[in-house]
Amino acid sequence: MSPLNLDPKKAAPTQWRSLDELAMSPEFQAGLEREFPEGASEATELDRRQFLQVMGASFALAGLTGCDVVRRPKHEILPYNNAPEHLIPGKPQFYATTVTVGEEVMGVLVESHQGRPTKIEGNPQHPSSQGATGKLQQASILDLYSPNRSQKVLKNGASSTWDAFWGGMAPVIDGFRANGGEGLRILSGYIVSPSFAAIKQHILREFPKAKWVVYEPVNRDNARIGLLGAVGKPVDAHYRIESAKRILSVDSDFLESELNHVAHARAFAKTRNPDLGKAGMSRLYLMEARYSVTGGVADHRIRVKPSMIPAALALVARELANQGLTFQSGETQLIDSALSASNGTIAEFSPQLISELAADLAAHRGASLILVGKHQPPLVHALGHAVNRLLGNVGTTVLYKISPTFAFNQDSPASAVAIRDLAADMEKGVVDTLLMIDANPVFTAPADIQFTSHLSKVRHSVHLGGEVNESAQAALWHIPQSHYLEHWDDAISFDGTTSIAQPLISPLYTTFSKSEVLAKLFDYRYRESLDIVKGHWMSRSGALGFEIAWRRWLHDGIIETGALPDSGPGSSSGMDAFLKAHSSSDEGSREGGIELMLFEHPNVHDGRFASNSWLQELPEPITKLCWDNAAYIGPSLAQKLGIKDQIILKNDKGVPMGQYDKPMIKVTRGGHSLSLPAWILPGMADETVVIHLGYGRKKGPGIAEGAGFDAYPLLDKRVGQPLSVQVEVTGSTYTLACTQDHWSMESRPIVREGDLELYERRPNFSADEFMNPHPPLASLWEEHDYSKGMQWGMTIDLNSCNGCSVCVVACQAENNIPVVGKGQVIRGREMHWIRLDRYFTGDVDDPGLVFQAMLCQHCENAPCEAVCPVSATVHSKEGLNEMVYNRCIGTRYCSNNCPYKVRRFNFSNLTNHYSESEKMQKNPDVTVRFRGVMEKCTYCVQRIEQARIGFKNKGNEVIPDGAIVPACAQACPTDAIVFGNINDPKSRVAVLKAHPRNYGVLTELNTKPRTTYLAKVRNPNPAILKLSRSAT
Amino acid sequence: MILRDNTLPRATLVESKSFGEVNEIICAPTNPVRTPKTWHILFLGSLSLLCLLGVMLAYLVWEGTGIWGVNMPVAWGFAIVNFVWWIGIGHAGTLISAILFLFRQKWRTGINRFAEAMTIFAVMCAFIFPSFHVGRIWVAYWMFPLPNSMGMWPNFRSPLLWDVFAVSTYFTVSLLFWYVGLVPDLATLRDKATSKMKKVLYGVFALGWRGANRHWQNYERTYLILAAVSTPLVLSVHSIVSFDFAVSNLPGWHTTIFPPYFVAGAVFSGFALVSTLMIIARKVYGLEKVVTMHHLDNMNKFMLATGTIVAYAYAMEFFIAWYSGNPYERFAFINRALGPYGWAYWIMVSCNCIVPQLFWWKKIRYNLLITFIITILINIGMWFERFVIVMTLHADFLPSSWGYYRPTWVDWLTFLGTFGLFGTFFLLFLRFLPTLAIAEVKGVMPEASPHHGHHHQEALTSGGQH
Amino acid sequence: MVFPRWTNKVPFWLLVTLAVLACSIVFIFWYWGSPKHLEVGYQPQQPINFSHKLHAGQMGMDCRYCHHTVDKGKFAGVPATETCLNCHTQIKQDAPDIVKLREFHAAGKPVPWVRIHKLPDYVYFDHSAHVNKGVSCISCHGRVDQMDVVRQVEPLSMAWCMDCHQAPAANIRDKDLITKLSWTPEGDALENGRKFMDMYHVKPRTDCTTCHR
Amino acid sequence: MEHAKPLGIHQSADGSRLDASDSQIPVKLFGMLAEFASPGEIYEAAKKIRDAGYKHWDVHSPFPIHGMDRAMGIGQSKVGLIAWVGGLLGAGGGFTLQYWVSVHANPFIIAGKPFNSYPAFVPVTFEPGILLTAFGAVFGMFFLNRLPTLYHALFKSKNFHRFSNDAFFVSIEARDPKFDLQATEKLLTEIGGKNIEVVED
Repeated sequence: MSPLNLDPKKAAPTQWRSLDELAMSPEFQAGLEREFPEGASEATELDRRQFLQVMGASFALAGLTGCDVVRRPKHEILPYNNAPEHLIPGKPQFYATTVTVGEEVMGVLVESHQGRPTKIEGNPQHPSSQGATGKLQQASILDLYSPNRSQKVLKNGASSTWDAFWGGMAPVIDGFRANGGEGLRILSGYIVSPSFAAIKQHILREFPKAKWVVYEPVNRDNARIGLLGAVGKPVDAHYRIESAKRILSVDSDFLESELNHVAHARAFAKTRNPDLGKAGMSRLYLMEARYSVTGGVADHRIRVKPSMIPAALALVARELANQGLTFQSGETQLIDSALSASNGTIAEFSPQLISELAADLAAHRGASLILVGKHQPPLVHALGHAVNRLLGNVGTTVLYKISPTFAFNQDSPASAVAIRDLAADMEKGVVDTLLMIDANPVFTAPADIQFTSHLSKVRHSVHLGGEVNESAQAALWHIPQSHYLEHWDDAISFDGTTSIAQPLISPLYTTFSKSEVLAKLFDYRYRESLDIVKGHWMSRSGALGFEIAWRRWLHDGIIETGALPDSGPGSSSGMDAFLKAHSSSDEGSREGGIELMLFEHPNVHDGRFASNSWLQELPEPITKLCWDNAAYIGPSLAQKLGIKDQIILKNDKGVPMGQYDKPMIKVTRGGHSLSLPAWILPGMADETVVIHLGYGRKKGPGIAEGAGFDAYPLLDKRVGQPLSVQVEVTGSTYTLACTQDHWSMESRPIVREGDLELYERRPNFSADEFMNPHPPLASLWEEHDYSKGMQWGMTIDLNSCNGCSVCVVACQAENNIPVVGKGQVIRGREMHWIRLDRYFTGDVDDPGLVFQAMLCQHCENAPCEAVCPVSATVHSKEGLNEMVYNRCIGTRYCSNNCPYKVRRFNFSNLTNHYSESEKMQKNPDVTVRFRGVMEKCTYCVQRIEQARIGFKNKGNEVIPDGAIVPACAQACPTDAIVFGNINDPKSRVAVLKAHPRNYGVLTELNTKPRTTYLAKVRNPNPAILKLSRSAT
Repeated sequence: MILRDNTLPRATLVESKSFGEVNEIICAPTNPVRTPKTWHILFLGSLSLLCLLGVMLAYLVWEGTGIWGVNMPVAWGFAIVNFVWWIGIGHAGTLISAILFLFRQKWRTGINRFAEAMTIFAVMCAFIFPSFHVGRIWVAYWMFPLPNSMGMWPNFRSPLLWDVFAVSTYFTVSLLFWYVGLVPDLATLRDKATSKMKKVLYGVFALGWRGANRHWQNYERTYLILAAVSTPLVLSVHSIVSFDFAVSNLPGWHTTIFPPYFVAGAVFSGFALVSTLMIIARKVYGLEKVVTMHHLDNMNKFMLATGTIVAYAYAMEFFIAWYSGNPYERFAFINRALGPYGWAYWIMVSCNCIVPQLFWWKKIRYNLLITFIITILINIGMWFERFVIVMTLHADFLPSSWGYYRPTWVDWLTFLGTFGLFGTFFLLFLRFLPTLAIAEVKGVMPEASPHHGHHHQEALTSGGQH
Repeated sequence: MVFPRWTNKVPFWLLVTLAVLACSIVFIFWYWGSPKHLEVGYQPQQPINFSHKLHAGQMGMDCRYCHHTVDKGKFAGVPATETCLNCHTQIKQDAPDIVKLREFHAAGKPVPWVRIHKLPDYVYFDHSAHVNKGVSCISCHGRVDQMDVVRQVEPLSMAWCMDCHQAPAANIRDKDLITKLSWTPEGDALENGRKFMDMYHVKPRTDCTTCHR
Repeated sequence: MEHAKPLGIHQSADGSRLDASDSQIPVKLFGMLAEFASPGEIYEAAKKIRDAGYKHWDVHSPFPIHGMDRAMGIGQSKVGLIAWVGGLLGAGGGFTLQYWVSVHANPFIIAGKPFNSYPAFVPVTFEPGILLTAFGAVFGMFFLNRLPTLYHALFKSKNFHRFSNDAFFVSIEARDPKFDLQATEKLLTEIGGKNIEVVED
């Protein structure tokens, strides 16, 4: 699909010639100037036709709005002047590029329609993607077109120009040439780009006295320090999850928020296939205080108070020692200090549990794995690696390889330290110039160092970023940064895979990449981002045959650099020094009382995605909250605080719903306090409060502003470190938007779950043990014959699905699904075609968690069809439940009659106020729905039809299995969603539908759904089950 | 028949003794001099409510259904509740004029005209909701089978489409029925009229009626046929309305008991409103002589009967839900009574099942004030019955999809507005048309029998001949 | 006496007038309201007087010389200005229209052709799917090779599309002849059509999602 | 006995026509109108007129009088027949439309049901049936009664308007072969008719 770009200099630009014209054309500029940050639910007027005329022929049919059959007024067709090569109007093209979020580097393919990038897909050749993506990568394309983007240079908040900026900075830089960079500070995120690192080297060489500060509020510094202590080399741990039979995760949310989580999720899912049997299927133990999605899939989830987590691991280690593992002296010290570091009594752990756990691990030497969460203190990491080594996992399930990006960042200490040093220098007034490169320290820096107030002491503060955020407003200069799809770049992923990031569109506004800005400021030998990247790699691989290599890199999206060498187990010789540095109590928290844990938000991360409306409206996986964050507390703490929330207390009786007004609580830490709504989350550790960071942007751009509550002021230590707080109920309430009110399955056979023992005893337990008793499903008439031709169907494996929600975002991007805003979500009008249902099972204090993607089931006897008075929803001969928007008159009867309630209605006009730029993201192959029509999952019928036409044009009438992949299946990291022709017995989907775990939801209604599910099978430790049974 | 008329105590049908007096009594309201103040006040009120309705509907068409409280899963809110409520009220008229006619219930003549008018205006109110609740009203005409350049036709399997046909047929036939009944009385007004204007207007609509017996013959046959077809029609309409729910597959909706139970409920609420209005009109216009306590007593007995049927239906629903052993059904009904909308359920039960039982006591049946209050309670209860049924949507099969419905101010004002529509038309009817069927009332007076005063033998024979 | 004798005639004549009125209204909608009338015959003035009759007809250029993506993609493709200049840098440089054309090209401005065949935005028509199954240009666009100024000759209404999707034989021909607008089958057209239908596996679909997505 | 009309009319031999030579303005008669006090009286009167062999005559009353049809000796009404035809057309048309649409015009697969899902077609067969029956009955009645007839000779009479209140009339038309000013007037007087008047056309 992705054509070779011959001359790279031309290749990229010519693709979007018409957009060059567009970007420069006055009316378009005007259109963009007009945009100002505002809520997703508000409207900005636009004139579609004018826009179309600017956009050219290809968009005229792009399906931007609803029906106008009558011809007048006249439409124009604007052809190219010089036609770009490879371009067939109406056929999307795919280009490989790279997305970088913090430390996470992911190779992706970007779908482009006549020069408009519209959708991000995973790059199958890139190890950290393998064809899938994370939700942040999926949603990142919206930032390109966001009306909240920063579009012009600001000086003291007033509109200014680039020339003014260059002119203003030139003397400053000259000054630094004189003093060797005295007082020059450059603050950036973690550096993964070799070419950018080269610029950094250049600057530090030219200005030896300058300092470079690497600051990531959410970082892996603890893991690095711990590894340095345990291994003695600057290595990264590479986990071979696919070959681990027993996994103990110590507060490690490795399926959602840890580095490389997409690849981990895929690998882990492979080990969860119950057909592997007792010997083959993995077992996951997890100790955590919060409730993470990884906790949801765990076989044994052990609730531990934050400050007790180190102790928990230490106890396991000690138990292992008792069972015959011999720790070295340093490591025993680790255990002791871990135990001492945690205040709580270790009595609250059941010793039998610990011993059974340890026994299970010990029984799987070389095939077990200890994972420690990035927020745990270094000594826990060190301990984790020690245990891994003793269990013989190093070399089998854990590999240590020298970190390829270590060199880029080594001259800056750990973020937490670095930012404090910087603040100190600023306070001393020794910082003359501070360049904040694509970072937002004013918002994310710990409150106690008063970064903002010190910033005023800096003479020249410059902020480079994609949006006018807190730092931009506090700085002297703000200069707009181009989106990663607008400039050339490169990145090296932690496993050494290096990839080129090529632009798909020339900058919509006059913006520059961070490389370009620094190159120009500090007079680097290249200026254009293309030259910077190309130049860097030419200097590496030499000019000989470079062009051919370069073209291949662009095509594949990766530069195959040989896999990093395994640096072996290393030695714990540095352990003593490490212990001195880190076992001291400042790391552990002897704080006790009610403990607060601050984490990055799974959707908006540390706040950098807060203005992305897709991610704002995407329900948080566990609580299903959107547009806000909240203080999560367990039921026990709620009762202690006297909070009566019927949702949880009356859970299984009655249906208390529509109660979105949540009680506010005041969380106080030292001088700072924060009032925010309390959300009762079953399964939280007792006496624990969890708050997600990244919300409550004060002067945040656009929709970010006013959404949620800013917890950074409470942060006076590392992110994720337990902080003791006082909590009181304020008495006032706050309205939260939640997309799933009800928590319990009401003991209905919806998500069907069993353990491995049951499965092996009765492979099709899901069908016979759960089905509601019902009379035989006889039909009154001769049923329609679906045995011929291609018949589409889907299976969703509940064992693989971990609820990460990337499918929801992918679907939104592919199908032009509008965002409705908080108010409408509260009214129950969210538009997501995929509702990722989340149910808690069992005891409210320590429940299990299951997810189920609920989307149109394409029932063969679809109840929705019979009741539509105008035949707007009917069945295709290939078994699709078709929804014809332009026939729909909006009686909403179909939704009433849908037992799965998967239909969505355009109650208001959600699509006629897109900004000019937002329209450019829309997929031209899918109608943008208008007010008053119903919509729902179509199995991505546009992809089916394109594939069909493609194959038929080539003369073959059958579409091979796997040629059609719906957006959700494509994005899914765990491959849980499989789509295909159920009439072809060899197709994957047909095989899965024949699988004993396969079952349909509500089949007793004789709806005959085409979407079916594979029952969930956990692999709990029988010994531990026995314990809990005897306990009760 | 005639025999029975003679034996019935006079007070039960018409207290007046002369045709002339009946004329006077019934035509009086159309005389401007006799129009009471209250009429003017009420009319002004209704008119302003009617304007309110117009504004609300305009706002709706402009902004979309988003201004209502409807959501997912409760995609039908007030609109359908009000629709079923109004259409239900509309059933009394036809029932009285058709079914009671077939059963030769002569007391119906005291109220049928009144009730028929009510039917027509109620159906008008009802019609507004299904037509305006759609998302794109400008293409709502796709529900009618019209040839078009898309080659698309409606889906005749959809209960909503059945509604379209049922309700429009019902409206048309009721209108004809009402008008045919009016023709002789319009002639009466024509001949009483003094002003040229009235002579012309009444004259035109009276079609030149001259009471000829050769006309009366066809006329009576027509009336009989209309009654004969309206009877199944009136039963079919609310059955079909109930299909909107019964034909679906939702717990609490998908029940075979709905058609009879909806019809009973419709008659129940219809009679209640007829009594409510009749009690007022009777007082204001002094119609006591033609609308006797006997009429009201009969109405109350009807309410008692239908109310008891409805109560039985509620009980039976619950029983079947339990008996079916279907967990979704069971939950749906327990949730109705104890769930978040339990309050509505209990209002419904107390108004529809408990209150009407008071009518077992003759004293209460004959007490105007209490009757008046009870009839109003019944209509509140019947509105809530529909509310409870529609709200069953809020929790069906998958708990993940459960939601909660809150009406918005627009919902409320639109509902209020329909009372304006009803009131305006109804007051105009009171003011300009004979509120009672003059000819029919005369026809059931003992004096109307050609054998009045003769001895029974001949009465019997001629009675038999008829 | 309120009503004179003649009033007895009124009802009859009223009835007659109403009947006539009703019929004429129906007819008005039926005829003037249909795409057959609204769409067919649309013939806007183009910015440059390009004559298909001259190029495609008399000079016999193949349609695909300019509309070169017709068998590859959704859109037939409006030729880039440079395509015209391939020849017109030699031929007729100084004809006023060519001068105009060069000006557009020099200014880097696209030629604002006026769209004639316009389907609603929610209809996804794919040229390649039809052309590759032997549906000729003529079936939808008529004898463009005889038009000086192109005009719409078919209603392009849904019913019209469905007619062909239900019975395509009449519009299927040898793939090599799809751009031969003057070609007419010798012998039975339907027979000929069926032959190629079998050859090309022409099974037109009538599911909604064939066109609406 | 007082007369509504000038004596001139009496001099003419045949009430229906006056020879052109006559100096008087030519007048055409509609017939004769007589009033009766009660349903009982007019019932008896009707029998007698029937027996006297009159064909073109009628009884006018504020409400239908039981047994009057028999008393007047008029046959069955034809309204029923027309209604019946209407009903058949309605129901037949309704079902045919649905069948044609669902099987031929739009053969869509809907909820897995057969194209001809006749159970679902019952309501829309029933309703048009009812509708056209009602139309047949009402408009058939209008047709049979020749309504609307806004102008009618009887409305010239100064008494007649009371038929819609409490008076009962018999009208005998001049076109009846047995009509004769004196004879008819005599008959009406005998059977107790009051305010007998001759009505011009």
